[in-house]
Amino acid sequence: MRALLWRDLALAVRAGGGFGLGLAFFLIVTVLVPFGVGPETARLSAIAPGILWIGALLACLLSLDRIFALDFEDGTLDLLATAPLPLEGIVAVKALAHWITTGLPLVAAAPALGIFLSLPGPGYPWLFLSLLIGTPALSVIGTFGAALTVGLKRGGLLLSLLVLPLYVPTLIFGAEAARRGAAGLPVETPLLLLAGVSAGALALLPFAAAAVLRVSLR
Amino acid sequence: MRALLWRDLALAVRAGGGFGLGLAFFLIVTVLVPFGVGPETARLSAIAPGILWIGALLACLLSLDRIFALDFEDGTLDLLATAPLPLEGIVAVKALAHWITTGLPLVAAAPALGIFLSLPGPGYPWLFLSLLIGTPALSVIGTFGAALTVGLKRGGLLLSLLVLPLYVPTLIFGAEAARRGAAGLPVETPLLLLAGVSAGALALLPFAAAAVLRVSLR
Amino acid sequence: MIPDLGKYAGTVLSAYGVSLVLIVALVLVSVWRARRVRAALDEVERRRKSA
Amino acid sequence: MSLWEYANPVRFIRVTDRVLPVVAASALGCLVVGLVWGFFFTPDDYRQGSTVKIIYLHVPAALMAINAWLMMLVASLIWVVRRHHVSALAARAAAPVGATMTVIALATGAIWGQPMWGTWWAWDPRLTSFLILFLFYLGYMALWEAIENDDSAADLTSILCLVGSVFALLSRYAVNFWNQGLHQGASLSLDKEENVADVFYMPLLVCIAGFVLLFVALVFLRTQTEIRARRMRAILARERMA
Amino acid sequence: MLELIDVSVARGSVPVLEGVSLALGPGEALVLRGPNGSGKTTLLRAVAGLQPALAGRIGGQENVAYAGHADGLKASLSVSENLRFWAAAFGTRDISTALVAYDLSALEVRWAGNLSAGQKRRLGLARLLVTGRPVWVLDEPTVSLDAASVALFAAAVRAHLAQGGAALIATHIDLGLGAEVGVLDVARHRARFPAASGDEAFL
Amino acid sequence: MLELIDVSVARGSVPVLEGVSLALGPGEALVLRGPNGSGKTTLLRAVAGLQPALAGRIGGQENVAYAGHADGLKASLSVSENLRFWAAAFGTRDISTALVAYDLSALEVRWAGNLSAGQKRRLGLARLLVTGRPVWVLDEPTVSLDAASVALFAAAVRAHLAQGGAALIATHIDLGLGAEVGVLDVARHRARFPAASGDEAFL
Ligand code: HEM
Ligand SMILES: Nc1ncnc2c1ncn2[C@@H]1O[C@H](COP(=O)(O)OP(=O)(O)OP(=O)(O)O)[C@@H](O)[C@H]1O
Ligand SMILES: Nc1ncnc2c1ncn2[C@@H]1O[C@H](COP(=O)(O)OP(=O)(O)OP(=O)(O)O)[C@@H](O)[C@H]1O
Ligand SMILES: [Mg+2]
Ligand SMILES: [Mg+2]
Repeated sequence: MRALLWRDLALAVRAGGGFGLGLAFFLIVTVLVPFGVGPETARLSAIAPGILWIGALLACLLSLDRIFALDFEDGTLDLLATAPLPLEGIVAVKALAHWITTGLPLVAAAPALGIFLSLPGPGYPWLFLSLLIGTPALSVIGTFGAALTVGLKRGGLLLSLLVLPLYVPTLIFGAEAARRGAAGLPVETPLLLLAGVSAGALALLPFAAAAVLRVSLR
Repeated sequence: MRALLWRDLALAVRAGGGFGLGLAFFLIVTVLVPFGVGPETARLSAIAPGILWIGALLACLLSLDRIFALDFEDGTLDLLATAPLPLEGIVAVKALAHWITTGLPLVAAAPALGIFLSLPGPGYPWLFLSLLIGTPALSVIGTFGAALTVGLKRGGLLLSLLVLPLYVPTLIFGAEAARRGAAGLPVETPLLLLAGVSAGALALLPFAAAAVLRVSLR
Repeated sequence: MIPDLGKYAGTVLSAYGVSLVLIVALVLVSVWRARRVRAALDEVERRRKSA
Repeated sequence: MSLWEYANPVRFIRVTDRVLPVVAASALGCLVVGLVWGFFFTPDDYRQGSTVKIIYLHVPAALMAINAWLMMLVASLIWVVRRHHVSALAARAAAPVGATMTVIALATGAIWGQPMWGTWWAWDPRLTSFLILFLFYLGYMALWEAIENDDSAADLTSILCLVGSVFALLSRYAVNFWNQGLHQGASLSLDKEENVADVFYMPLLVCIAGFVLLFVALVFLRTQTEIRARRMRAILARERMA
Repeated sequence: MLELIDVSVARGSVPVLEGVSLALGPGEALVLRGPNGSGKTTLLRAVAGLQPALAGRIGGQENVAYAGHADGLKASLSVSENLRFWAAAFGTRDISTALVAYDLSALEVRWAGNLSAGQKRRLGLARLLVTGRPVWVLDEPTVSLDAASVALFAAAVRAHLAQGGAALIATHIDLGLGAEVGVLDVARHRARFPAASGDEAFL
Repeated sequence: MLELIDVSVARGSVPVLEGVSLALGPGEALVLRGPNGSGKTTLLRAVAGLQPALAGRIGGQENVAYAGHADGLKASLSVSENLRFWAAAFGTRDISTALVAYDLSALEVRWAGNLSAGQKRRLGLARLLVTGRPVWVLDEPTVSLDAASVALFAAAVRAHLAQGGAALIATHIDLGLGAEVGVLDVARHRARFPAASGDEAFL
């Protein structure tokens, strides 16, 4: 199990492993938004928390298909499934590795990117906190989706399609918390709800994902 | 050449071919935005043209890695390169197939999605027109990027990083045209500039992409 | 000795600080990597000559 | 002897080894003189106060950020046309230096903007085009890192550099068209209208010279490193085959 | 150690083999033969537990180490990192025996992605030695191997059998394992198209 | 039809073979042999024009039809659609000869992705017949093939040679092409590691 985590992290930082590219995507989405909607500061700062949440979510989403697809293609997943490791554990480790290589950098970078979108001052801590609580949920939900699409050729976009509706509650509560924080309103309720969603997803989805994976591998 | 185009289109509509998924992604991004930035109509309609352009751009971007990666993995690209077809032609056909399967549906769907974001009435024709002129440029630029990353393991996100700065002029002119159209301002200048970028990209990039592909295949 | 920077002291000093740190870091990284690669190559060449 | 002879890696290392200490020393000299002069011995601007001292870092860094890309463009062209390995490696060596310069220009600009414009960041065209330039640097470096075969990497990154330059220029115009911005006004008011020129100008020139020399020294050093690293990779690979 | 009783297997919901029974004890090996498309791969995947059998019972699945058409190697990990990972996944440690058995010591630090077809295959086979599992289930193990490597493979199988292991191998070519190895021709177990009885769900 | 004069090839910028010369005229075939990792694949890719040679001259590249380790099949196209596409790409039309030669007629409407390993390979080889190119350059063509399919392949090669074609084949096993076929052992052309002189640019 430790070996698997360690291997996944090692693979991520090797050439072509894709570490930091989720981050780059986040950066670029943030940069593109002003080109799209125009440079006016007031308009940008109104949409900043929402755009940052959506950007983080998309960056997360795009790296999901790496979770299983690579291991599936080269036969590793078949062999792992026959190894004496519980599939639930494999799934959990994969989700954790995904969070460490993708979610965590996004959380760390979001406040810096807030500057580009003129995020109002009080918004920074809440944006950070809501992402910190929300991204683990994005990773497990995404792992579940990746397990669903693992056998399919280039499931990439199908995966997005399946996962995005599942991301909606997390996004709503997370962005709401960040938005209220930026506007100086109380944020307890959305934050608590967000934490609830995260905790529930973390507790249950690894089992669902393992079950799905067992079927996908047939 | 015709056979190649026909085959690419057939593959796209077959199971797992990914036709319509770009569209679905576009739909979902558009739907997510109100969750992220909040439901106020005035705010949404101000950012609608920009968000629609960015959504179309991202949907395009995500389908880029299919252009060559599948053919590379199963050896088809090697064999195509030894076939009596000019590589420039292959690249151009691939870009055309990408545009037909991804760009065209996006153009058609954008006005419908404008409704979700309360795009102001006069904006619809200009949004449509700007996307119609701009998406071919997105496809050729993307084909160039895909050729750059073809040999690399999961070049997907590296591809985004390389392509997005190249997309900036197209996005700026396109979104500006749509924005001005929505606000009832004159749109000739940005539309002409957009057409210029498109024409230039279409005329020159297939050659650059073919040169790149020749190197990548070594 | 430090001139009176007035109310912008923080601004000016942090600009100088950031820039100098970046420049020094770039120089150090370049020199360090140059040394390491040079040593490694010398080692390889020596091994090759003696073999 | 033609200029191309220096494109032989061995000769390049031999010559630059001799030149490098001189360049590095004069870079250090110019930087120290220019920065000390600017920081300690120039007056404050009557409107910008002491923040005007940032100009001694901001402008040279901004210039070098652009010039480094131009140098990479030329080196890439040389590689594409004449296939001299040193020029490809020099382009590779220059990219991180240029990227750092871009970061310095962005950071000092952002810090300067806080008191002057009341914001860290504004979507001013010049700022924006620098941000895009930074993205180009990132993509260029990432592509070098991602490709294993050195010659293929050189080919692909050169083509990216050529195409990227065209698009960078295009973005510059696009961005100008998109937003008129704050930056020009601020810079003009200092240089042209107030015409405090000489006081600020001389130390600024010295600083620019320092940055240019620093860039040259770093590129020489880093190119040597790339040459050696490549030679080592070649030897090790062949040893493993043997 | 491995027992199949009257097993039927299907591929893409089409039955391909039926009534396959076999048993492997310690030190025994069995070679599966059959023309292309006869269902060897399908049977082996079922034995390894990667797909369910349509009917029948498969005993001893937990003893199985499987090696299929794909090698399960990571291109950007070195040869020894690949092996060490699999050793850890199967709860063993020692990889040096495996490296020596397949003559990989010289390639130890190379990235798996930079090996030739046959070298990759050798690494894939070496993986079996670090699993510590007694029953090897191999699908065309000698594809791309040269004669010397086939001999290494045969020696590894013989050593494995001598230590009380077992092996089930699908192959088209002669492995040089000697005459004592049993052969099962799967073509004889080809699934028949069932006579219409009206009772099966969709057939 | 194909001529190599003093060719050197490199893989990942490491020279692997040097001084390879050969010539193939109409009706001639040559088998490349050599242990795993000796550089057969690398040489064949250079011959097919997929990578540049380090040194030397390769003549007749435009005559070459290449078949490598990968088959270039689309899983979601049927057998005949796959063949028809390649026929169109090479400017020919008739695919029925190819289907018959490799006994694929029964599989014609099946998706290529649902074939077994050997059936896929047969389809990959059938592609050569629709290229209309006179020089076949094949890298381990018989991998995964059963004995009957190897015989089909040998018959196809013989027929191709009889029509004035030529073939260059890397393989580890006996193809049953008969004694008239030349053999080139690439191990003899292994690139040497140059003695240290210090003046080479990068080696
Ligand atoms: C992140 C922010 C900024 C960036 C990327 C940036 C970039 C640049 C660039 C590219 C130049 C060009 C040099 C040339 O063309 O000669 C420049 C010059 C200059 N900048 Fe900035 N700048 C930024 C912010 C600022 C701020 C906030 C100020 C002051 C209020 C400022 C003041 C100047 C001045 C005075 C010049 C000098 C020369 C001139 O072009 O007239 N910059 N900057
Ligand atoms: N997804 C699928 N749907 C329907 N039939 C399939 C599918 N995949 C494979 N088949 C068929 O199932 C049969 C058994 O295939 P299998 O791969 O087990 O054969 P095999 O004995 O391993 O052959 P080979 O020696 O060529 O590897 C083949 O006839 C094949 O065409
Ligand atoms: N990217 C690479 N970088 C360095 N060396 C490589 C790379 N790829 C392959 N090699 C090495 O090049 C040599 C030649 O490989 P090649 O694939 O041509 O061998 P081959 O004769 O086809 O072997 P096989 O019979 O196993 O297929 C091998 O020793 C291999 O390890
Ligand atoms: Mg099989
Ligand atoms: Mg080979």
